[in-house]
Amino acid sequence: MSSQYDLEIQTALEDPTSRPHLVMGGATFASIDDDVAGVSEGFLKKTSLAWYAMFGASISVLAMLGAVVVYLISTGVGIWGNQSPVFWGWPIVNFVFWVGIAHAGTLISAILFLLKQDWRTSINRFAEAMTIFAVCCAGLFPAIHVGRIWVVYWLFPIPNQMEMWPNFRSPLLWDVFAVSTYATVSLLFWYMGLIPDLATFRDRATSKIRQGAYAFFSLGWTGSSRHWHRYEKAYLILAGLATPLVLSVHTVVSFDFAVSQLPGWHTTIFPPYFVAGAIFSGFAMVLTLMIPVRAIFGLQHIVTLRHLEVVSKVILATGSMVGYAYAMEFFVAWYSGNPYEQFAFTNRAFGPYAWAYWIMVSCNVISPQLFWFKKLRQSVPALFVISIFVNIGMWFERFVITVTSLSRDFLPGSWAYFQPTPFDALTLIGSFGLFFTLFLLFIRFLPIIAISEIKGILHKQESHH
Amino acid sequence: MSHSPSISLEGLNPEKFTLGARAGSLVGRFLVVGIVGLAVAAALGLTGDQGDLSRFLHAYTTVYVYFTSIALGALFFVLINHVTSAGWSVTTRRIAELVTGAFPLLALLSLPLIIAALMGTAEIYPWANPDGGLVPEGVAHLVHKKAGFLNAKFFAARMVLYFVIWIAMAAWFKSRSLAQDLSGDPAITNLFKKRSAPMIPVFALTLTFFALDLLMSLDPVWYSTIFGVYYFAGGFLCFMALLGILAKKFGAEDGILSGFIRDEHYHDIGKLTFAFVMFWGYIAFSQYILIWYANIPEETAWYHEREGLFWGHVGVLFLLKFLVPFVGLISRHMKRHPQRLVIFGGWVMVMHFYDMFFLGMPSHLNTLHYLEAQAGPATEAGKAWHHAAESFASMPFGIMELACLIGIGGLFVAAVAKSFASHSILAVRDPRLPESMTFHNP
Amino acid sequence: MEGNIFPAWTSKVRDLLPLALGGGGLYVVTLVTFGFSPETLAVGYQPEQPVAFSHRMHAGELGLDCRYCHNTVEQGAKAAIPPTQTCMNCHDKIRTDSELLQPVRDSWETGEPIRWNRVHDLPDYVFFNHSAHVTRGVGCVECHGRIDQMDVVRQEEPLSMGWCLDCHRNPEDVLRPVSEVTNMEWEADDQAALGAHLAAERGGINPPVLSCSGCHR
Amino acid sequence: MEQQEAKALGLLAEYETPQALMAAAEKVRDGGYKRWDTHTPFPVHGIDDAMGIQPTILPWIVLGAGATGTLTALLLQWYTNGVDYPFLISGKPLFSWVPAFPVTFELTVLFAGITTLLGMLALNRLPRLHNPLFDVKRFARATQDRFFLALDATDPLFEDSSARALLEGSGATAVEDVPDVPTNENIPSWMWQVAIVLVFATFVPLGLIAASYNSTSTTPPFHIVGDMDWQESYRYGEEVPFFDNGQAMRGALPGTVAVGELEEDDAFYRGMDDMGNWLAVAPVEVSKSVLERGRERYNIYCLPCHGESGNGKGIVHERALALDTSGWLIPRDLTMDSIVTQPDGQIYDTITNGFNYDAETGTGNMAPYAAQIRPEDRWAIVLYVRALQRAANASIEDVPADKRSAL
Repeated sequence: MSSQYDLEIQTALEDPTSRPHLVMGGATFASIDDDVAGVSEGFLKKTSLAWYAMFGASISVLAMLGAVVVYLISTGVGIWGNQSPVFWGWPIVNFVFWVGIAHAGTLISAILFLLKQDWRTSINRFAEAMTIFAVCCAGLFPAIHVGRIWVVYWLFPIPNQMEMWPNFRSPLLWDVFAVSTYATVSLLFWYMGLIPDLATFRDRATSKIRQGAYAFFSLGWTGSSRHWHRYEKAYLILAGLATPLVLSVHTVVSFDFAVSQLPGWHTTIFPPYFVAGAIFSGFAMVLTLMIPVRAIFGLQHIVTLRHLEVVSKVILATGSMVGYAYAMEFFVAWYSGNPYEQFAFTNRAFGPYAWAYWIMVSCNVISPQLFWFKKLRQSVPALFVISIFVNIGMWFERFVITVTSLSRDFLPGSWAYFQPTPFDALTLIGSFGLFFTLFLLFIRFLPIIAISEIKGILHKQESHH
Repeated sequence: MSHSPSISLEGLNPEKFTLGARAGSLVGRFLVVGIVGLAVAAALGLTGDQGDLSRFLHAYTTVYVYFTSIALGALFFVLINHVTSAGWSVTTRRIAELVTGAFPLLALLSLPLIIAALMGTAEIYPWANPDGGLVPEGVAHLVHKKAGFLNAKFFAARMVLYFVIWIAMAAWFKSRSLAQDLSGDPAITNLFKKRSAPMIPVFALTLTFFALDLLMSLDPVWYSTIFGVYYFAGGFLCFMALLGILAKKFGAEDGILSGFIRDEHYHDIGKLTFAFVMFWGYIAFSQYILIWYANIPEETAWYHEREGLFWGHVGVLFLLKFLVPFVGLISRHMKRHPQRLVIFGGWVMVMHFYDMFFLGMPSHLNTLHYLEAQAGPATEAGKAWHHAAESFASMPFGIMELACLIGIGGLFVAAVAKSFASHSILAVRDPRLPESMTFHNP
Repeated sequence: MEGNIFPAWTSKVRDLLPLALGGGGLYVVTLVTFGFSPETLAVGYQPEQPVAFSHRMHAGELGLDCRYCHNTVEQGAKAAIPPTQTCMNCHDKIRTDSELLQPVRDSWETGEPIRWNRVHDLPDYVFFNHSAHVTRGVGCVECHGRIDQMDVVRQEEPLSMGWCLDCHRNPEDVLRPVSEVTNMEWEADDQAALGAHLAAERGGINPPVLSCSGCHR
Repeated sequence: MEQQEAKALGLLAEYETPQALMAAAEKVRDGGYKRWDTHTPFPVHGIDDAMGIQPTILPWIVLGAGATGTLTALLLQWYTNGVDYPFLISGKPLFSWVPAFPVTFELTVLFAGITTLLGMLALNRLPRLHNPLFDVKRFARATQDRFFLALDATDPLFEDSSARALLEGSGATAVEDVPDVPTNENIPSWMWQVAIVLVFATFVPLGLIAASYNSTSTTPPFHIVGDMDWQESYRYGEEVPFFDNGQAMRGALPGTVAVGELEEDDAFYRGMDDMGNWLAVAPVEVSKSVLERGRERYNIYCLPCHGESGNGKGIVHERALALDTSGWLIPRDLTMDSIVTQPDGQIYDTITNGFNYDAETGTGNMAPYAAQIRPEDRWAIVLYVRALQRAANASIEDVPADKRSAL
């Protein structure tokens, strides 16, 4: 998976007097087009067998998800393992897991944009797409876990013959607003970024169908400077809006838990801790996906090892924040002197779900600490493996939070051990089918790297010399 | 495209950027003011009754955590800029490094609190003397449960540890940075980056426990996991506000850094101030809504006490510390206008003080209530305590608070001024200085 | 790309697009509002009954009180469908050879109940109690319409939750003396004054603020 | 079309680098041209100044949209939960800024975000799928690696030769006419036809709705979300296949008595004393309210046959006579002596079990009313019948002295 560019960066000495090049390999405007559009155009000339194999696999899993969902809706949520007292089981775990993954895209496109972090341009498109697909997967779970999906419109304040309104004082309704706003704004942001690149695709296209499709979706973009002026302002505004928005989404998700009185859920650090965890898992997913994609499509000079290393640093930082939150929860549980709080945390670490807890701690807290070592930050295989560990760990974090607290509520008589059913597992696996199907379509038909932004970086790089 | 002014960065002399007597003259004056202020406060506190002692110690703590939060904000500013290899901030980073020079003074000023704890002064820390009568009966068992952590000796040891760590960090960055002024060695910059990363977790933990020790434990029953983050958010915000003010002072036409601090720097400082106004608002709201919503008595009591004092509602705090600067700083134009940045910076600094006041002083009111309950509400003494509590609640900022503010504030200004007087306030040979001089905000 | 793919008139289509979308949106809203309303879907249901029983004849012309047949209405949640016995009170002597009454006689002989088709059917999750309304001055006519004028009974009112709430929020518009609940023709001289008086006297009519279980249990 | 020689719509100049374009742009700007633009594959910073582009008003539009979002959210939450359907949940205030904050924030961002994109597109007059520039072949590189300056022929200063000279002297690698390729400006008629058909098609559902709005039909009500409207539990009066008689309602088991239904009090339930003789006097208290109740019940259950005054000329009787029903038995006049002399218990028994009634065939003079009238109401009716008898056989002495004059 490593390339000459990787080696170049690994051996380079840091020179604080100048900024290192983000795009390597003597790229020109034209070569960037060839490299990025080539990913999509190459497919059409001779679609790789690997893509078909992967797409076939993903869409079969997606079909399986469809079947499971149909069975679920026709039968009821009883096919899942959710039952008293763990009414919030697997679906919520998966929902929070996917929403968390979805955070990286907006973070990279919006927050890093505001922080003037140019390295974002190599991975932002990719991460934004990932965000949207992850939000699709996330939205699936609350939608199907309501059981009677056909009345899901009750969640929106639409006048009706019941003359009833949703309860705006419920954090679950805040979730509806937060996640749907997030999905909408992420989609707008992604699409807006795509417009100039779709125009590039349009102008390179050779077949009528491709020309027509890209021409339609690029809305007649001509790269007019008057347009660019408003476009950049709009991009800045959207970034400014998306930044607090991305924070709000996982904050509201954390409210679902934290406004309750359940020990282990009701703790004030939940909002920032959830956000940190979301970014953590999102960046890990970016690494997991980006590493094979850059290798397969020969994009190592655009998504360089330096990019991967920066991502690993973000993972280290957010992983440490998550570790801080775990530590604070534990300390304050003891400090509180509250026997329920103390039990909740002892139970997490040493109760029936201790196995899940320790998987979580080792994947989330310990594994990213390996990124203190530059050697591991610059080793593509290590990055790949650790990113997968983090993905696993973050899934278990949500599992631990949801299940340990619920399975040991205030009433010992109702204590129980939650066990997922095969349908739980199939739904989770199926959501990956949805994710990868969308993802594979994305890399086949859309610019997976923000071409115009990379050209801007290239221009900056050139004018510095 | 307005490129940077034509200042040659070759052969800049650190001497030229040393304030010398301009700052040095402040040292003596503020030292005197500070000592007088503290002496007045101490005299009022130590010669009066239990209530005065409590008020003195609470006011002292409130003012003390306020200034410490500024120094901590400065230290974090140094750390975060190094760890992210920031280029824009180079012309302002030395200011932060010099503000951290106040840590030794702050260490010294922690002594009264350490001594109070060691002497078992329940008037400030009820846990320091669990049987001192200032712990409500119903929760005495909780205070005993926590004695493993909340005890005077461990408290003193922790305080020493915090300051050893902070002084060492601040001194290391300052001395290395000053050395780079002479050598211009880029390796130092790389070393900064390398060392600052592991320092951040250490910083986070020490700051958190400092906040827990000094502020949260004023009420030994109440707890909130986000508290450390809350204190950090406010402190860094306050430092950014101060940095904006100092940047305007030094970067103005006749300032020593004129030409080095540009509109782009105001813009970035403004953005960070704005961002941390939002972050503080976010953290404060998160803590409030979770406690408001769950409505658990042992948590809501803390906010309830705070709503009985002064402006009387947490909503007012949000309005003043969040909404006003949020609206004020939202536009690009405001951030790039140094005079307005200073106005909102000053506002934020005052509001951060109000925030610390909001965290600290209500505990004094509690103490008065305990004293009243202890004496018996019907007794003469009980009525006197009741009266004292009423009058404090109606006007909690009095001579005592003012004296503490002048005292600790004076000493803090003196320490910072001394730091400014003897060192260059510009990192003249930082390898990223050229970048800082030419960067552009979109 | 070579040349224009789209003709120039696409820009005109674009300009008309907001209009089309706005109109389309309005259309969908109209469709849903009226299409899904109970007035369209439920009101006017008039099933054929196994016996051509005429309420107009019995309740209207003869003036039989509603409670002669629906005798549980004052004590129970349900206004019972009368058993065949009630019909036979008279029809063992009147029109004993009528074709129309053959099903009644059959039922009497076999003991098989007559399978009436239910006209007013609330969803199962609604707890509606007739006695709570009838004994507090809500006339039959308010929910069932002029039964005394119907040969074949028909659903007159939407019976939707909003319709329930409308009445519960403004009970003074419908309340009447208990003695007049079955009187289809009764009208107050001054409904506003009487209603306000009765609503104040009875109280507790407004929709439950504290729980859903007032109506859903 | 008439002109064979297509007139150019403008001039397009191509440049190798952004710097060259920038220099050219400054020249064109200084030349006083108004209708022109540059086209670049990425935003070139500094070109705004070079072209003299004014800052966009987009931020203000977005600010307005955001404020609208804030207001919408606050009003929505206040009105729905606080005013229109106040519903108390877990002791929370009906409206408070604390729980209202998250949704307010989200809607603010949603409104502002959508407005940002749509506002940007609207200000840019996008989408614009047809553009004469696309007819210039080399313009395809405007989104790739070349930089273009386009001068519109409608510019008041535009004069082909001078403009061309200006561009050629600006470092352009090529200057080309933007050709006026014929294109259809007007929406083709088939589009209109489709639109008209669509508009007419929309009337079909509306018509169907209008037809069934408040209209009589034998079709059962349609429940859009009917899954919980009919639940898998059976209720009284419903048909159920499980039991032999198909009734959901189960009777008591033979030999059992439900609590409170033993009816062991012979006097009250059967009107007899211990010896089996009719009670002479009803075993209930006589009061005005009981008599009122008796009148009400009498009017419901007895009046149809026995008439309002008990004379046996009720409306059913009248109708039976009118129909000339052969089997009709004339109802008794309740005020006749033979009934006046009956003990209370016997009248009670008649109401309960009917008169001359054969339970086997279901025929007789009068059917039993036990199922329709409760025992205490039967006694109330008995008392009221006594009152009717008294009234029917009354003399002037029975009227209180002060009321006699009214007669």
